[in-house]
Amino acid sequence: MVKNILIFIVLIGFAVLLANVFVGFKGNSELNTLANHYAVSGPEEVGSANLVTAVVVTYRGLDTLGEVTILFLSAAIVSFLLKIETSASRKRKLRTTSEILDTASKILVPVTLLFGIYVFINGHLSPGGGFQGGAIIASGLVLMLLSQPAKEVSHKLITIVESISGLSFVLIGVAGVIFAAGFLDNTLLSLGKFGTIFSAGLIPVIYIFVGLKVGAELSGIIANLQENQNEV
Amino acid sequence: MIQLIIALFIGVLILIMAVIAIIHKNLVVGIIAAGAVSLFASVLYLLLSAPDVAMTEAAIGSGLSTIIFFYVLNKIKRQNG
Amino acid sequence: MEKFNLENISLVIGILVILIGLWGLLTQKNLIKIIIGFALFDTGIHIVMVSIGYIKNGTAPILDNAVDINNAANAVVDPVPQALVLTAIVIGLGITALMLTYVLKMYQKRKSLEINNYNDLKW
Amino acid sequence: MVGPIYIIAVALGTAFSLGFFKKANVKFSFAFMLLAMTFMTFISGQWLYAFLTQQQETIQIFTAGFKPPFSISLQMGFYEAVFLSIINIVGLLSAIYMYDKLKEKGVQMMMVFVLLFMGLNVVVMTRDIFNLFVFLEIASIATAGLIILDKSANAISAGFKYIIATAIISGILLIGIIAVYYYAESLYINDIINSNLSFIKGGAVAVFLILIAIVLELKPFPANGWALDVYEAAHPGIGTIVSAASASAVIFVLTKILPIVGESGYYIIGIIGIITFLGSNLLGLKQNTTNRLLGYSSIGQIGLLLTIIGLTPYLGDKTLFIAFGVLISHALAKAGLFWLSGIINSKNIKGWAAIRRNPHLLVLMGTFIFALVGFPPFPSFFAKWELIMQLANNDKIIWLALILIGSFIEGVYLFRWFGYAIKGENQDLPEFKIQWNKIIPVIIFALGLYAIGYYYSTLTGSAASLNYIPLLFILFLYAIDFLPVYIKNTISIAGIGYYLYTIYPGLEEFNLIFALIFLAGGILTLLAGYTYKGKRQGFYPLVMMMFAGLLGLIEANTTLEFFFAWEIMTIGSYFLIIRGKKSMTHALSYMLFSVGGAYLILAGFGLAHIGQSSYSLDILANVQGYAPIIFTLLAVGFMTKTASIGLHIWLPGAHAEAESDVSPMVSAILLKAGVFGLIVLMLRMGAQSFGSFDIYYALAWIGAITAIMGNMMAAFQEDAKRLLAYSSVGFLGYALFGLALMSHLGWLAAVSLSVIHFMFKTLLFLAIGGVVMRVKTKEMYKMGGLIKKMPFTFISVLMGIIVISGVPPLTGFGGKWILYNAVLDKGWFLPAGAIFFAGIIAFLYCFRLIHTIFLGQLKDEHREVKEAPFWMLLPQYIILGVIMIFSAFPNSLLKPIGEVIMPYFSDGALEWQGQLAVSNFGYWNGELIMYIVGGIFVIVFAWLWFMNRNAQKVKQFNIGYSAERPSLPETTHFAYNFFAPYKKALGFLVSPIISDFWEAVSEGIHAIADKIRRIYDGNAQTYVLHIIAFIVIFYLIAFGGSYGI
Repeated sequence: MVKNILIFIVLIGFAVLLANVFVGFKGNSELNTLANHYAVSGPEEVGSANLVTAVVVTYRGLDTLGEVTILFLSAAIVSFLLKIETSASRKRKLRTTSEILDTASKILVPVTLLFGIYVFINGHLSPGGGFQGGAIIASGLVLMLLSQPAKEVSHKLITIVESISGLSFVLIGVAGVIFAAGFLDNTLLSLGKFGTIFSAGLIPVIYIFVGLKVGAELSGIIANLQENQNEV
Repeated sequence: MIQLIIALFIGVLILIMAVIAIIHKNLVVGIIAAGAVSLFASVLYLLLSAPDVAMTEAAIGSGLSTIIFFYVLNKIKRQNG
Repeated sequence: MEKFNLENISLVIGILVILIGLWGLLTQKNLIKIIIGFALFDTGIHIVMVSIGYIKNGTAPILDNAVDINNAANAVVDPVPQALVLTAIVIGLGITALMLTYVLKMYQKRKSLEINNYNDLKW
Repeated sequence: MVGPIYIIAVALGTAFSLGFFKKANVKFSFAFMLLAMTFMTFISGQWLYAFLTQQQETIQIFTAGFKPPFSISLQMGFYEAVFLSIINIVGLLSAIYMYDKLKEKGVQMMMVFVLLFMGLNVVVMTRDIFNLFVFLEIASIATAGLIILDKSANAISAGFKYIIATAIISGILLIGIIAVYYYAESLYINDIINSNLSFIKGGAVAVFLILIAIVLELKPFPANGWALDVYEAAHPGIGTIVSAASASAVIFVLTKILPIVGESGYYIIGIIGIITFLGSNLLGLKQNTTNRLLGYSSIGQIGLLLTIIGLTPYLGDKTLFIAFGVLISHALAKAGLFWLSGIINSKNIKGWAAIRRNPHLLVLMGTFIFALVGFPPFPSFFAKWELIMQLANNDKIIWLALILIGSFIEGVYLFRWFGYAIKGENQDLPEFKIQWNKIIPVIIFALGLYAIGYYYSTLTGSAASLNYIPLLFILFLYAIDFLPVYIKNTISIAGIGYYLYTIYPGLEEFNLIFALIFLAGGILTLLAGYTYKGKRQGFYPLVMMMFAGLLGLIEANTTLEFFFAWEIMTIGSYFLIIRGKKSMTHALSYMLFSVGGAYLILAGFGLAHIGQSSYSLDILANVQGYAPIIFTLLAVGFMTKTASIGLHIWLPGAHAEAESDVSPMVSAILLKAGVFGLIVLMLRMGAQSFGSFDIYYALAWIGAITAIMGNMMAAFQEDAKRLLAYSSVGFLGYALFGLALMSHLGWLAAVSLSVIHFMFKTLLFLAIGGVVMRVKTKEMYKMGGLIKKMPFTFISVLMGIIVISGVPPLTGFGGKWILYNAVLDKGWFLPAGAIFFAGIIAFLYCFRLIHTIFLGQLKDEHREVKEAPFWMLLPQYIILGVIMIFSAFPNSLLKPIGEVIMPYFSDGALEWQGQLAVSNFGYWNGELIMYIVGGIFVIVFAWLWFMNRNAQKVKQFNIGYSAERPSLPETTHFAYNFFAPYKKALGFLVSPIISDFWEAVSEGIHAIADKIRRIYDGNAQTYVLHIIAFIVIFYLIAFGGSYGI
């Protein structure tokens, strides 16, 4: 009880603190200098219609690389932690799935995967991009696992996709250092015609790798949790 | 103005869901409520002209995150039984 | 009424969600509930971040047919906080997944979700 | 040169490609990872080299080809290069150290390992605040992954606590970042600095959130329970990384962030730092779990660093020197200790006794412990010195005191631990084996500490003149430690002799007198070393270290040199003392009094340096204020070594339990260092008083009481060596008393008594040591009748006690005679009465030495006892010869001493007429007395011999008891509890008030520590609550009242 009161007091104090952090917040009526630069020069510097994508992939590309790394780390740790040490894997009872779900998933899974790919390829034009696309791909996997619980997910495939896309991401970054102005410079490819699929230089390429990598990592986490279901 | 009302409505929903997520005894309900917070938040993001964020929050925050919660919960329940 | 606008509403909602999340994290005894509390705390922060980047009557920062490319600076909302939130959401997912896995493993060792059963290390 | 961006590229590339050869070939994967770590180290090292040797300028790396603030930029400057080098070297060596673990756990953990260091590297380099957040997250998550390396239940729950805590902290950081973005309109740190957010409403709080989040990453007390659990549960290799690499990175981030906050930030950091430093070390006192203890110490050291950073405004351009010295010592030493803990594999610090199976490991451990506490020649020593000097210069006395108190507490538990390692009990010790990959990193870091320490001393202008030759000699002795005793003994004697020979011409005045006591005395006592057979492992480097320190005191011209030598001497004598039997607790109390005393001296020197540019010892003569305080601090500091009453409790045990030839060194020689210090001090500072209260009068009383108590305790001892030890306490009391008189005769008495004490105490300790060596007991009632078996020793002891008790004809009388004259001169009759009284008590214990040990019946078990070995007797008889000369010709000793004192105190000197000394109160003819006493002695002896023929022989235990069997037969020995009647009368004086006092202090502090540490209840929620409460409280401290809600 004493503890709950203490928690309450501390939270009140924290609320006061937060209130004071944003006490100077008056909303924005116009873009600040930084955002203004992105809005004005972004299209010609980077060539991406989606400014968020421009910021995420190019201007703050290092963050994105870090973010992908975080997912990679999570996936690695989860897989390490859930690794079944005893090699004797027991077969588990298979749940029978309804035919409707089965059939639906047969159609839905490829569609989901395609949609995911569409999302990250169009990341520079419309909302969405590598993360969203990757997440969608992983959802496709979930759907598949729901309908066919017995299905063994190929870890090898996941790992290879993960590694190749990750390596490519890094190599593109390094290529930027060597052949262009800096790490992850997207002008290595010509910017193309603004607003079309083949534009914004390397952004779509990078987003493809990000999408694949995020998809693979999330799939890896889920597959690990799924497989772990086997071990009762 | 209509935007404001929607925002307020969603905001109230978010808060209700958040409180449910915390206080409901049933973990499944809690997880779903937390997913709902994310889902409503993504609507709020749309109102705030942030479609990218909305999409991400919907796919990751309310989608995958909830799924992972359930996988873990499921696993824990199996071990129990 | 001047302060009664979209960004302020969502900012306040965000702060409240942060506090609710922290409250859950501090008071709930069930490990899964604690993680839910953290997820809410995280979501709250994201809401705050997006609110900060909102521009009155701005459109999404995508320069498609709806937005004139030459007038973009006066039409769109700030893309930077949105970009940051994207990153933050993915990081949050990574952390949540990790926490859940740890809890799963803890449960396997001790068959309990009560946080009070994990106080072996102390002092 | 290879650009810093390749650190990221290589690390990520490696981590991502490790996925390809999953499981296939773990060894190959490890090699691959190691290559990446090497490459990262190489890149940072080459930049560091470029900054050090060429005029390399700080460079900015723009990602994506845009300038900041539009894109993320990294910076590589000198400081970045330094920190990256430290971090990457720790990483590389950690990888090597953890080779078998990583190999066993597989590829995933190798990925995590590389990514952790990639994260830390970017954290150091980045100039973008959100990027900082992302890579801090990488580091946190990777750390959380490595914590569960063992998959033990404790490790996983510690990992969970760690994730929760760091996730909350980074959440708070994120709130701060987004708010700062709103107020500063940029994420580029340089822009944020320029927007002066501290002056914007809300901006200041936002900045505060960022600052406090970074500080929380450094685990400040008390919001750090999660980190302690990690230290305890994780593999020691992880402890190294968290404590050395991660902490360094975050400290660097803090310095990067601080300009944003502005001046007010320093204040908060300073407060947080000192609370952490004191709190964490205090709680460390109650720890017995190795890794948790190291955790407390790590956090304490970080607290000290925070304090230093917080004090930047006062430390000025010295901040960097100080902070880096502390940081590097902490990083290397803590890494080394964690690694050692992985080798020894003992959860409890008591199990560390196992480490002495390999003495070299003990040397390594000692290196790290001494580096942590701040002993020379390590960088932390110079850093601490500079820190205290600067704080004193800026009149920050309270900070100075708090820092010294915290350091002292840290010393307590570190040396307790070290004591267990050297002397702990032998039972149930864990087995361990040493693998090359584990020991090499430890050795590298130990060597690094010495190298950087040397480099550091060259950076300090005042330390440039430090004399490292004796230290090299010690190193040489360590290298030839495998040789037999007689070779090493000869080399040591030759070394001391040669050094004395080279410096002799330059010595004068007191330096000459004390150089002779220290060095000639050293040679004499070393002669006894030939008695020992075998190798006597580790003995000679330690002896030489003590003598090197003593020598350094003589040669010191500056306060720094003096303090350096003082500390070296302390290290050497500590090890000598702990070599004895059952010495663990005595050595610990010796060390604690020494460290405490050393800090008082340091504080005194610091205060004396106020307003001075020079570090010469002569600044003491010219202090700019605080004079009485400086005097008191220094005097008390020196008195810990002279074992004055109240500060003496370490001495009896330490001296009594030491080896036979070590007792004279630590008793007859080492104590004189304190006397020398007092002389140096008094000569320069002269009379001192607090208002009308004369400090010297107090010193005189302390001397007098010390003399009474010391002698009284000596009289009631059953243990012969303990008796001698207490007698030293008493004698040093005379010396202190004499010095306090501040007159010619007083000083003459004090200095000559010091010389005489050196002689007879060496004599007696060697003689009694010889007896103990033969009869294998120190209890006097177990001896008896040894006069027939050990006649030469008997003569030594007889002469020794004649000197000690100050009866004619030997030199002891001369000393006392002068002292009494001096007292009469000064007119301090009350303490003088006490001194006279003490002299009477001296007879009591002297009598026992002869009576109980040598007279009476020989015990059955001592029938075969032989005379003491030749090498023990030789130095005794050399000394005896000298004593005879000095006794017969007192002016050969007293006249030169008088001449030395003359320039300082000329009034009331003795006049010499041949061997006739004339004072205001009478005269003394040493030669004549010698003849008279000799004559009387012959007569009495003849008479005794004649009478003795009729004496009846009585068994020693035959005192008649009626039909009762005593449960303890030895209590029936006639010499047991010999002075019982006196004890009844005066026993209240020797009741252990003082040791009770110190024990109560110690227990009180431990009890407080035990209460406070209950806040770490092991619950993750409590830890989060601590974090949030910590933020709120410091928010209130920082902004209290300046904003409404």
